[in-house]
Amino acid sequence: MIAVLPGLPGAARALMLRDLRLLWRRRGDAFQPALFALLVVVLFALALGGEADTLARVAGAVLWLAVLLAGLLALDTLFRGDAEDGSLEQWMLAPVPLGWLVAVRTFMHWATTALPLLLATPFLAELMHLPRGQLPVLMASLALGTPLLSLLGAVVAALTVGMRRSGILVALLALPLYVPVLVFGAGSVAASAQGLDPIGALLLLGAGLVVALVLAPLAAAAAIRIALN
Amino acid sequence: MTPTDRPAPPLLQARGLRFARNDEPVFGPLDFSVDAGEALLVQGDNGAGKTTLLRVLAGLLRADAGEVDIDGERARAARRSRAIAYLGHLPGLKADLSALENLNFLCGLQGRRRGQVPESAMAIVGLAGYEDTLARQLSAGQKKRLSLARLWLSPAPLWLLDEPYANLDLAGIELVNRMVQAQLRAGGAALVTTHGAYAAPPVRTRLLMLERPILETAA
Amino acid sequence: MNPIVRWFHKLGSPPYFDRFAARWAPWAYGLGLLVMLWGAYGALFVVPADYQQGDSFRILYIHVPSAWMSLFVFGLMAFYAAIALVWRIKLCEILAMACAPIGAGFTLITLATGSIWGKPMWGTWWDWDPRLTTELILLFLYLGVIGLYNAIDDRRAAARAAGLLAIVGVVLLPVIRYSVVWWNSLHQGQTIRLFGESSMDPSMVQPLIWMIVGTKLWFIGALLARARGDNLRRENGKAWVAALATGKETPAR
Amino acid sequence: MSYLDYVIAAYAVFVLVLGWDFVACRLQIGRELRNARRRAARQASHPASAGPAPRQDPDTQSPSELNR
Repeated sequence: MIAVLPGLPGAARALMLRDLRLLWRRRGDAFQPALFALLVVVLFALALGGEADTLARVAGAVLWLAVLLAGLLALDTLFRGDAEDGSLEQWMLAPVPLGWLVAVRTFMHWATTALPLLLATPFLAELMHLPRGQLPVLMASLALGTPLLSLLGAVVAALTVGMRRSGILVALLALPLYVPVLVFGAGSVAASAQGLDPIGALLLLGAGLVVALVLAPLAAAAAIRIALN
Repeated sequence: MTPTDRPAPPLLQARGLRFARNDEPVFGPLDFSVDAGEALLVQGDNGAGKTTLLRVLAGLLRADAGEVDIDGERARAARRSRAIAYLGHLPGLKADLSALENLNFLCGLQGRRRGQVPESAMAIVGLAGYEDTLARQLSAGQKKRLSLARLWLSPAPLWLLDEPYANLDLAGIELVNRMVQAQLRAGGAALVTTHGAYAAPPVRTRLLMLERPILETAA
Repeated sequence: MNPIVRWFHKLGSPPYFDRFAARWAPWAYGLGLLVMLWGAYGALFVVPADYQQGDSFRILYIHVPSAWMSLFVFGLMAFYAAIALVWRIKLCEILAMACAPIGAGFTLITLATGSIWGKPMWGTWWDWDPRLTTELILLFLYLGVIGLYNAIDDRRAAARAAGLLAIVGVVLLPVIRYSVVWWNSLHQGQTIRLFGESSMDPSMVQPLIWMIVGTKLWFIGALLARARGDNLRRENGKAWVAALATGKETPAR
Repeated sequence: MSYLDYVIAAYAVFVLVLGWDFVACRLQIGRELRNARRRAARQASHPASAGPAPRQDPDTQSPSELNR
């Protein structure tokens, strides 16, 4: 029997095509994280009193938190659907490494949940009266930070994928791991607000992203193997 | 039987295969082999470990002891993924994709035989005309047939079929038997689990009876 | 076979480990208690009051060893977990998971005593000092490991998943620590040195060393006892546990 | 400067947490041994029921056993 086996790009293409199709079938869902972040921002504004000065001072931190929490809520959909219908088993049986498929899936999940959020950020920043000068730093920190959050979250989502309901446990596991990302992400905005150089924090985020790109898919793949035992 | 008796090594050979869950033995130690052109019928009661055995052979679970050889070589992950196609309880179909899209994705992920296309495989399993139907709208039997089409496209010589007859009508059972026959004629082999002998492919078969292991109990 | 390797393999057998733990845990507990009492006596009654901090610095004699233990236990947990993941040694799974509640306990002590020490020093129960903040996140990491271990039904899968989380945590812990220090410097906090700038008098160091040794010994006792409990839970239903429970002689293995 | 209350409170916390840890261990070991004793007694009273002893505590029963 002569086989046509997929290489790494072929399997990645198949998986990306599938995810894009699924997204298109449920295109309404793609806006939910952005909607959630909008709601968080609105609630913060209501709680803080809506004064432009007050809002501007905390805008960077609130926007980072809104994005982080929206990503946290979306985390459960990363592998759960594929675990429940048996797709993950087929991934494990495929002739490409599971870590590669996990990396591609995490990238697609980031592109479908965090990227719309990133595009909506200037709008949200306007709601929070973020000083214009801080917007580029905020966007850069989010662009580097949200993939990092997705990769760290992928490990946690993989660890909890075998449970029927993970609920609050995902938050308990993921949030402590998110601390450095939040600190450097929100910190870079705070630094630029104080007139300090934000580049250092951004570089650290970038370095973290490179390391996580290599290690997180491997850890998540190992976690999936454990969870589907 | 010494290895010199046969010219080619068996397609699949298990030696001293054992698996335990939470320290309770599920099966084993098992010794068996399957040659190319042969089917191995795995029978046993509920809980005898049939599904677990297939999952261990597929590499989804790790055996606690023992070895599995494929074509006379130790079965590593890369080797397994090329040699083994697994049909489990979960079909691995996305409900929001059409039948053909599902099949295309799984072929893209796992590879396919040269000369086979998803459309013809769908016709073979009797799903012609259902290409654009969403998987969520298929019946349980039709989903099973779609999984069989995936199996048919798979380039792997060794099929691990877990309860392939479940959810199928008489024509479907006949279809499974025909597919297994064709696979064996092409030099492949199949492991089939059933809990009764009511349906078995009319091919050269070996039988592996699994029994529920006696648990070690207090005094 | 090397006698050490052979002993380790023997220790991996659940009944043998049970006997080993039952035999040595009380010794470690007792010795740890004695050493800690001796150290506490020195810390409370022998060492003179600090000229800056007064008597409150006596709290540090339990705060510092607990903080050390909280980090040490996390590292040890990840170490056991790594062995368990690579070589699938069941005893290491049990030991790794036995580390978690004890480490969480020491982290809790560190946080509570740090806060109590901080009240007279800083005038507030909580300050976002980098050390305390790191300890707080460490506590969450411990709770995450414990929570994950208890949330998965299959004991072995649970131990392996929680162990993987512990390894991820130990990799991230230096990053977390560094990020918190950076954050603190960004927001103009200041760090108070625990002990005075001047080199400490040897008589002041001695009780600290005793406390550090004592907590380590106590930890060994706690680790053995916890691992024994988990071991018994997993083995419940086996003949040797029944023999042990009903007081009959355990069959020699 | 007398911070006696604070010092006492801190040492009390130390003793409480370590004491709790110690007691929790003892209780768990006692519970497991009691479980084992109960199980042995049950099996002694029903020697006829051969075969695998049903696991008593629900948390040791893995859900995957249901769909094996």
